[in-house]
Amino acid sequence: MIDRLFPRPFLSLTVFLLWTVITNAASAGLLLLGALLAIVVPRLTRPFWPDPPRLVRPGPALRFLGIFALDIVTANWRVARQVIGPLHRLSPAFVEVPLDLRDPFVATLLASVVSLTPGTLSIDVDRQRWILLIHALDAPDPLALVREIKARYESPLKEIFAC
Amino acid sequence: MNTHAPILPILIPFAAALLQMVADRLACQRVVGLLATALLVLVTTWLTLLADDGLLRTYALGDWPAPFGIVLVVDRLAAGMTLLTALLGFTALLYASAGFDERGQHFHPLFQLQLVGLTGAFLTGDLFNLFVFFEVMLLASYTLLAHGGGLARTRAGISYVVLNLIGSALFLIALGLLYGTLGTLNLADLAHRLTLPGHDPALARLAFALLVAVFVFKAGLLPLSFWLPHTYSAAGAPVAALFAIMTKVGIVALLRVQAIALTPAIPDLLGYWLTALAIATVIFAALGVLTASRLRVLAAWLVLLSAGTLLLTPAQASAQVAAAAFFYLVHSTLAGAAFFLLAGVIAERRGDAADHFRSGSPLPIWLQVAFLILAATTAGLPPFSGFVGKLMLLTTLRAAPAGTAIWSVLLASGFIVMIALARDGCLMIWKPATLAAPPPTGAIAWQRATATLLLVAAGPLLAMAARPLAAYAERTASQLQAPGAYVAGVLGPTLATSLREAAR
Amino acid sequence: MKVMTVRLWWIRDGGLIGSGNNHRASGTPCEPAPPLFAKAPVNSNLLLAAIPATAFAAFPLPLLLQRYGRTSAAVAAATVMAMCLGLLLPLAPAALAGHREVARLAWLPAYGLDLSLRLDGLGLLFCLLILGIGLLVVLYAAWYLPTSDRLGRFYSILLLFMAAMLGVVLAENLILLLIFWELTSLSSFLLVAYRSDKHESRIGARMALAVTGGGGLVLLAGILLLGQIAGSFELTVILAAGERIRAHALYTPMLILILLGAFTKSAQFPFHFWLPSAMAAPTPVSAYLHSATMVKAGVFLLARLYPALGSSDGWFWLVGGTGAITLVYAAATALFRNDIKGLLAYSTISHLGLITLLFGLDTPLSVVAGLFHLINHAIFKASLFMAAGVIDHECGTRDMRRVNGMFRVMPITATLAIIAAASMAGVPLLNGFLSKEMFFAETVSYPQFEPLGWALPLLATIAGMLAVAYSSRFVHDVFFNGEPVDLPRQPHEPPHWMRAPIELLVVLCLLVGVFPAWTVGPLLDAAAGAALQAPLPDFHLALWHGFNKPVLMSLLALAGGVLIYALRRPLFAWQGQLPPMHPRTSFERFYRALASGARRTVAAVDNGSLQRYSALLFGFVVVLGGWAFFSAPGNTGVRPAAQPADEAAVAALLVLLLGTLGATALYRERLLALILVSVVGLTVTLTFVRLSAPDLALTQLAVEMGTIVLMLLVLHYLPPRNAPRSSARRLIRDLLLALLAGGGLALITLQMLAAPVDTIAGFYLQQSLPGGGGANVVNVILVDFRGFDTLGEITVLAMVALASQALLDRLILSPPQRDADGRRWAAEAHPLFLSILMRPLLPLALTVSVYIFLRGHHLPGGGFVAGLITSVALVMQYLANGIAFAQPRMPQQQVRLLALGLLLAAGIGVASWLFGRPFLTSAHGHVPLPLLGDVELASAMVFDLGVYVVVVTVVVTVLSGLGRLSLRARDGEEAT
Amino acid sequence: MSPLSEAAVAALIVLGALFVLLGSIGLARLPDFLTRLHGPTKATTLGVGALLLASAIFFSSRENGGISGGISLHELAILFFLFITAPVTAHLLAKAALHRQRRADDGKQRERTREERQEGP
Amino acid sequence: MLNSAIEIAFVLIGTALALNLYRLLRGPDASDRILALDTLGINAIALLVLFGISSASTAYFEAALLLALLGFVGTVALCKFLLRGDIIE
Amino acid sequence: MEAMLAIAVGVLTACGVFLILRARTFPVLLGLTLLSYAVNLFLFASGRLQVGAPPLIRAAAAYVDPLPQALVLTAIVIGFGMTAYLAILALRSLAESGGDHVDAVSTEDARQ
Ligand code: NA
Ligand code: NA
Repeated sequence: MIDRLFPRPFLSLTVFLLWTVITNAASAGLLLLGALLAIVVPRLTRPFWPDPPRLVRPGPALRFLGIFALDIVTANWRVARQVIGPLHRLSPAFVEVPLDLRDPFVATLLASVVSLTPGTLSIDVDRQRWILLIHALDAPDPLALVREIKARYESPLKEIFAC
Repeated sequence: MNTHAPILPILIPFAAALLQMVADRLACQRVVGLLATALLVLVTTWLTLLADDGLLRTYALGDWPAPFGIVLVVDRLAAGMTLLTALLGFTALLYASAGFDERGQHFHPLFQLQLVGLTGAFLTGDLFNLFVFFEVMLLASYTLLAHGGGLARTRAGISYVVLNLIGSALFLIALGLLYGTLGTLNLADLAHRLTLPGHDPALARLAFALLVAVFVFKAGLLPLSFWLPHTYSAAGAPVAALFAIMTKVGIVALLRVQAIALTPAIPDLLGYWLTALAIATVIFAALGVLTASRLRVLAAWLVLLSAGTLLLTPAQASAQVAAAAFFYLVHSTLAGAAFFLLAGVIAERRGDAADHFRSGSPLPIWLQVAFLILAATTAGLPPFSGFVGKLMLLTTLRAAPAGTAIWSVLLASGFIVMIALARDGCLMIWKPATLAAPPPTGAIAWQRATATLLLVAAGPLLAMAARPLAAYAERTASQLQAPGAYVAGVLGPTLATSLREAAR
Repeated sequence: MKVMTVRLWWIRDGGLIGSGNNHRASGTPCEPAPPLFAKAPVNSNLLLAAIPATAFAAFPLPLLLQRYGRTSAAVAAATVMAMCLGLLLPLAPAALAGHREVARLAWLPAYGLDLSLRLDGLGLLFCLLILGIGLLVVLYAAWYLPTSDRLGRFYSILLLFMAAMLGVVLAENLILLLIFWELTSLSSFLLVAYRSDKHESRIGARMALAVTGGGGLVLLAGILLLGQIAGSFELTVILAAGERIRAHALYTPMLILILLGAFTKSAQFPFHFWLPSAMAAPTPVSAYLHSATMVKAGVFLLARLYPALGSSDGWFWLVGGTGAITLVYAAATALFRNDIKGLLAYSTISHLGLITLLFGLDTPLSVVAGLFHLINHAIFKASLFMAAGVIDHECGTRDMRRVNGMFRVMPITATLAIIAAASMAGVPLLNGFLSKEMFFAETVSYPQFEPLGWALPLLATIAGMLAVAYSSRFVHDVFFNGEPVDLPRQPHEPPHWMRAPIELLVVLCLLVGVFPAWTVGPLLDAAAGAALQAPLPDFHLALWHGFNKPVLMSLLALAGGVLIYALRRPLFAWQGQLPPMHPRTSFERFYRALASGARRTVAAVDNGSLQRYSALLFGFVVVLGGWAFFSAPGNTGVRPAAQPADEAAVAALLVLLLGTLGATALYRERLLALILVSVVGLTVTLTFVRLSAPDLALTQLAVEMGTIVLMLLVLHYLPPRNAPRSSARRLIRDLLLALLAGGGLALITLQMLAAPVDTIAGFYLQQSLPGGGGANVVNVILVDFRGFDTLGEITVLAMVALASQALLDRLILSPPQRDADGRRWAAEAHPLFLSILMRPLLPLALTVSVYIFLRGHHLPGGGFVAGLITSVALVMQYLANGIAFAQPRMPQQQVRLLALGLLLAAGIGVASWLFGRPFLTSAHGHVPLPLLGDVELASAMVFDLGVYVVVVTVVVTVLSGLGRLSLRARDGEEAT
Repeated sequence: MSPLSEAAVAALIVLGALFVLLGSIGLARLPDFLTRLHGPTKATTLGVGALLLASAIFFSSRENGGISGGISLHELAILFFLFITAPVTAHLLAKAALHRQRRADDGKQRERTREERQEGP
Repeated sequence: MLNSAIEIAFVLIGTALALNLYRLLRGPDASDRILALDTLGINAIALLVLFGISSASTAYFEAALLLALLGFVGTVALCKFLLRGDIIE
Repeated sequence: MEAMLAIAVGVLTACGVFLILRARTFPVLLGLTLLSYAVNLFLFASGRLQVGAPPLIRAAAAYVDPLPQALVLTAIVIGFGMTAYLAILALRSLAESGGDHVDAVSTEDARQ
């Protein structure tokens, strides 16, 4: 029943949350309308998203979000210093991160996480060799960076989406 | 239904367009289009008869009173123009239904929407709404112009579009200035406020000057009219025929604004400059007529000629002149349209020679006669409408400033048109083919023949009915030249209350 | 509308109509002339009206009947003429008795144009000429024209001409006269060009039309002036107002205009040249138009208007002078023509000059003489033309250098022609002699200008000699003068019926010549009486007045003429040295010069370049605006405005200037310019937000995105190479225009912002909630107060979509294989990253647009913005995943969707009719629903939904349509 | 509103603005494109985040804040969208930059001349 | 306190905008300019939020939301243009 | 404030006019875009300038004149439509004439 009503529960949830957030006022009518949207919108847009991954484990997902937010804040300090600091100390570098996960969506997710966390930018995802190409603002030890990314972001994601 | 009569000329073609967009089989579209335009003719005739009681009929859209809401205003002028539009629309569509409409997509809905734009522009009493209808009209015309394809059309199209976009920008500036100075957009209210103190006269004057600039541009005044011959001669026959009324939109708007707003408040705005440029336009168009190498180009020049002739009239601000102008307007519109259709038929008949002024396969006698009548009509030779129109103009313009110049120009242009048509007609109809003429390419579709003959017949018919038409034109003019009545009729209660408040 | 009122009445007895200020002079409406005492039966005016009516109604008959053979066509034509004659005869006695019939039928009375006819002596005379000679010509033509010709067309045009001619001579209303006048020009054009395959026929016809038709235009001007002076266009009034007219300030210009009309028609010098060229017409036409009828219209007009315009110095000099010159010049020319018809044509011109001169002499008797000669000339000249036609018909040529000794071949015809020619030469016992005698007598007894008293007689005598000379040449050179020179055909006497008309006319020449008094006397009296509008001078027509000066002059003329012809060889030799004159070619040359001049002018003014057009438009606006602004009374000039600028404003301005000027300076770097322009767009958006226009900001922002995508789609195909730099002059011109326009608008903005204004805004703010049911006034205006504008606006949008489909249909463009720097394009068409992340974005964007849409009525938002958001999100799908992915997933049948959107908007408007309210009347209210509490519903929402649908469909259609071009190009490449 | 929340708001505002500035400094200052790319994509994002948080607190702590009083969270939506879109733009910009760094091959000259021929004078 | 904070913030963001413009005009490459434009957009969001706080009005919210939701469209399109020339294919 | 806006309008107009007078379609498109910015700002200004007074009916507040805003909104949308139209026309003329000159001189003409 629920499955038929919400073929994409995750998306439906997002829609509902977004709705309640932007309407910025919680009245019965609006919530009901939000629920309606949560049902209708995913159906309408289904053809545009033929192969959504299934979110298996919400728990780790939340934890992951926490880590992620924290990283953004902390890592920003570093970048801030680098930006205003003397530029010659920087050692920018391209780093190739070999991926274990094979789901394009999750890979993309990983890439965006990497992009959003300061100091690193995802340039490209090579889907032949499943390698994530990264540009780092200051990477004296590339291997360390690779290790960090795989440990800190990739494995949790694999766990969350079970792939 | 009486109460909703004013909106019908806009809604009928609109509904037709929607239907044609849904039922997009060409056959259906044709039927719908022809029925709709026929209905439009009936309705507008009825409206014209209604309007002849001299009452000002207003239609408050959304039930919001003027000047706050948009109102349609039906007087003799507006009603008559919608009728003219309908007649032209029907004949042009009849002609187009014989295959022209197959040469591209969406001809029919765009045609109907063009009619919407035209009737709306004639009926609305609100200047911003007029702008909107101009846009509707123009966008439809852009595409109808390009209908059928070809570099010539695209080339003409770009000039036409860019210039008109500039014109639209100008229109908006004028509207902004009007609102920023007089605080309203309804023509009647503008006229009313113009007579009251408390606004910046210079800005108001400038605003109306810009408005006039827009209108004369649309009407085809030299030196803003170079696009016109290129555009009209590039368009396909039925499209060009419909275009014959587009310059008239500018003229009518100009006459209206002049009569209702300018004459009472800013009488000197339309002065010698307009008359002088109009004379220049007539001369230029006459020269153009001499240069034409094919019938439809000549027809385009004739449209410009009639535009110039009509532009002689607004500066006179006289009811008699306006009456003459209205008769001439009707005549020249129908004659111009007829010329385009005739050119189309002749071209179709003569294969390679098309409508070029050179020998080709011989024309059937009825086409020769039609050409003769039409030529005489446009050259202003009696006993057709062209002569009557010219007679009325000459009679009423004698008293005008520069009357002598106007007379000379009108007579001279008539002479040039006559000798040019004589020569071109000889070349096209009588000159025997040097090498064996190609056999005429098939019979002419009955729709095209009918449409053409209908418009050609207008010349003699208008002349026969000259008296009632002239009388209607005079009543129209006198109604138009009574701004007080217009303002009172449109603003009606609103004005009364505001005056009462002012009194308190 | 009123029905045309038909009013017919009549006037008997010569009593002139009293002061009839009954037609408006310049544009003041007025009623047709008041009915005069109507005592007699109406039938006589019905008869009168019936004459031209029959003619005009029946002229197509021959054309319709020609299928039954050429005879039936001819019979039809003859019958019509006979009928007209039959209608005329009952009216003749009254006219002969000096009365006049007037019949009126209102046509355009307010402008002085009425179908009013009059029959008096003058009219009667001309009617008889027109119909009588017409009948003969009909008979003659049946034999003259080749049997291959079915005659229908010929006779119909001939009848049309006859009808017009009858109209001219029967018109009471001058404008009506002009109408028929121009109709004669038109129909003569058709008759002269009857052999339309021959070049000279066409040219001759065009010349005739140009001169006579053009003259008609001038005449129109003259008549309008005359009508204004006299206060009416009715002859009865005008002829009575001679004094007033001659006294008027505009008399002279009016006289000149009218005379120009008359002279062009009657081929007076220097407008004579069209007549010889018109000889390309078939001979029957020449016999009819160019001897008896059309060319006489001019002198008819002189006779007609004589009482009103005559007896003034201007009249004397202009009419008399022109007549005199024409008389002599044409006579001299005639002598040297080798073409028989050419000779006759010039002699006609000369005789018309004679008649004109007589009218110019401006004495009652001279007018009588003029009319008398007019009759005589018609008779003998018609017969001569017919004779010439016979010769042409028989010999196949009219060249007198080849046609010789015809007397032996066709003695009867020759005899007839010789008699007619003698009459033309003014030999006694023939009608030509009598009128020429009267002419001589007039010249002798002419009262005015004593000092040159001998000049006129001398001139007349010389003219007489020349007339004798060319007549003798005609006689001798054609009928004698040795053997014919290689004629195309073997000539012999023509069939009898072809000769019959000539015989009849020649008999008339003799009868009139011998018994003038009882042949033409009464008719002449009546005509002269009508022309003079005064008691006739006493004169009596007789063959012999005793030996007097005129007789002497005649004898001199005869002798001198024969002498001149005897001396022809040296004369011809001398003439051969003169530069040849070919009016035909010179006319065509004139036209060509005119046309090429026009072409050069037009090309110089209009070079077909949009840049010039735009520049002119801007220039015009600047000039007109500047004039209007600075010529305004009490122009307060620019006043500093209220509010101080905050840092944000200054910053925004700086950004905007940077973007604008940058884009303009670097417009060749198209991509950069585009980026800079979108910076400007961003700034404008921020400005709107800052200046309390959130709705505008949202719209502008969304539109920006659409615009960038659009521009990039276009930019992809445009050739990367830039245009050659504009010339310095062009740059300066454009900069000047730009500065004027920009500076001007800036000043206006400043002044406007400081100007006092009291707007209608209060109403909207007041009514928005109670009346429109919305707190967002802008939205309420859009969907309610001025919903009609919005309807038009989405119509425009819908048309853009239709247009994009129509214009992009089957359009093939080849996309460049490399970018502007010559790089190959990147390999990956749809970066994974983008396509993946766009998938969740779509539903979220939809949610947002629902939000924006629903709240629009109360807070910033609404159908437009919502629609733009949705469409941009959809376009992103195309961008991220390509058409192949997106297109099938999009809603299909865009055109129907457009219709649906428009239907929603307009339908809810029509729905208000059910409640008896006008189109687009809105309704709103609170509806209590379970769970939701009371929900507010407004019909405007439906309207706004229509807007939403249209906007989405349009943006997607247009942009995806542009995108699809590359696919088509690719397919095209694969196909080839 | 309470001084505590006011202080928080003030602090967040300054902080956010500061990060926004930092990002732009990076954009202006850093040597090559890819390093420049780092600045805006996150410093700015964080800065805007801080400002949005400030706004959220500000409107939540005002009586009749938001639309119907109570807490104001709709700022989160903005942040959410920024987080979705920032990586995409960064990614595409990086790709574009790398693509542009590839030298135009010899085909360039040919291309030009061909187009010129197409163009006409 | 709040007002002064807002004042400071305005100055900071203003400077940021100026720096963006510098990069926009300086280039050197088209990609730099696009990046600058993108940053300009994001900073504009910051500016709008700040306006909202300073004038205690929610009227700025929608604009900011739209800028966040659609602002990147321009950037994406421009990048795609640099990469492929053909942005919809 | 007013002066700022006036200058903005002026400069936008001037640059728009200048670009419209160029010979190729793309600058003309840009010019028309700039001109329409100017026109919209001007039309907007006809309701006078006011900060923080959006015409959203709330309890007691000052409102800026809403009508010009509605008009400008219409103008913006129509302007977008027209720009799109002209863009399409430009492509069409490119396809038919092979060039992007506003006078759409076909390559043959250009050679002559
Ligand atoms: Na001979
Ligand atoms: Na594409």
